[in-house]
Amino acid sequence: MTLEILYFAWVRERIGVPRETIETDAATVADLLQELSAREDRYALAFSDLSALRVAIDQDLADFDSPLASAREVALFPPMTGG
Amino acid sequence: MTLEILYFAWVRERIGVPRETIETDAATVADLLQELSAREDRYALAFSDLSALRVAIDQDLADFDSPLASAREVALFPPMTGG
Amino acid sequence: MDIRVQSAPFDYGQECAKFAQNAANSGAIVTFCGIVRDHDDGTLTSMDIEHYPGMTERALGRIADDANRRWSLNQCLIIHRYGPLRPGDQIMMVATASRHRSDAFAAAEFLMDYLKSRAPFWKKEVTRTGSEWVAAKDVDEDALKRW
Amino acid sequence: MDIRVQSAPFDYGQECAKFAQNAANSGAIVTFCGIVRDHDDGTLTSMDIEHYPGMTERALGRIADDANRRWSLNQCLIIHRYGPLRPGDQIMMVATASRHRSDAFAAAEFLMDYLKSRAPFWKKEVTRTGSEWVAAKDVDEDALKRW
Repeated sequence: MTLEILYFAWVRERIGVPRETIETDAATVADLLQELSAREDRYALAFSDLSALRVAIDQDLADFDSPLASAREVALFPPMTGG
Repeated sequence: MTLEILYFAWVRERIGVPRETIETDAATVADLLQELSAREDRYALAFSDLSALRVAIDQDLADFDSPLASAREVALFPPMTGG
Repeated sequence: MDIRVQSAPFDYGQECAKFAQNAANSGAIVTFCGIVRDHDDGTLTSMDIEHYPGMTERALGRIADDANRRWSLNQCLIIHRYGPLRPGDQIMMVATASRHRSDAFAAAEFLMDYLKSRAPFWKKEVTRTGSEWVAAKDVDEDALKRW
Repeated sequence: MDIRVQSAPFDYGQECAKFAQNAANSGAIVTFCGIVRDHDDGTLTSMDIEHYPGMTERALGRIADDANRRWSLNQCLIIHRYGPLRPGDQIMMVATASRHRSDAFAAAEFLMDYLKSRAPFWKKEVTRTGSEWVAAKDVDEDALKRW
């Protein structure tokens, strides 16, 4: 499956790009993070502490065990600090 | 003692004047209201339901059993409805 | 602390702008504006507000002092009109400025709750068929209990 | 419901005036304005706000929908800026209009609480010596529990 992955704030800075397109068979967000972390250190570093990460699937907040089944866009970012 | 008495809202309308100066020896607000009520029906009518009245002594909210000792100005009015 | 009791209209937008400008390092600003609401059947011709000159300023000053003691406020503003108002007219406003939004919100609600039931204002509604003093609401008296 | 996500400044006073004018039969209006607060030692040169275009509008729309379901609102406005801001700049505002002040206050606080922690904005503080992403505060996450 082809996924568009977006990164924001310090996650973007650690990964080094704001977005990328990847091919994956990951079933869940957690699987995806593991797969990426195994690929390169910069991912492992950015995703090392899940409690400091939030995820959105197709622009809705989701959980790490959410299925990626029909997802097109996954975004990873730190807890939000608007307002 | 000489007291300036002020009336507001429907209390003023029932008494018929916005303020008056009276001579009284009333010890408390309650005594004063009783004294006035004994004088004329319009007072008795305006003061018949104490739960619908509020009182201020020298521009501070007070109770019906507050002493009038050093009071110069007593105001009687319904519960406030500002805002 | 800026407290004004006046019959003249005030400009809510301009007051908000000025307040925010003077509180530029506060972080959080909350304002409230009360507007004369017409009856559902559109029969309100006037809302007359009576007050107790002298005591009004004193009562509002105390309420604002209380708010300043309870919360960390950089600024606070109260404007309340009296006299005859018409549907759509702005009756009053409060504004609070603080480092934190929770303080600014709490103080503004506190000011409103106390101003409603502890400042000497009385409203009379005038319609074509008569006039009536607005009765105090239990819900307004109850609102004081939370503070 | 008026939701705007923009890099351009907005005019808080003018927005308040317009909002109040359009809500003239609402009775109660509450506004909140957030301002970039300098550090106590005056070292903040810039506050950069990043957001997630697309999701931001969607998240704010949902938060406003939730507020409309919970309270009886006649109107609600959210403006949030992104990009580099300077100390004293207005970051964002919300406004709510309702018949009753309790609804207007509750809805405005609800909007703020959710907007803080559930809308995809991230703040970075830039000083002369470096820059740092603002950490989310427990107190902001905790604030959601009251709703």
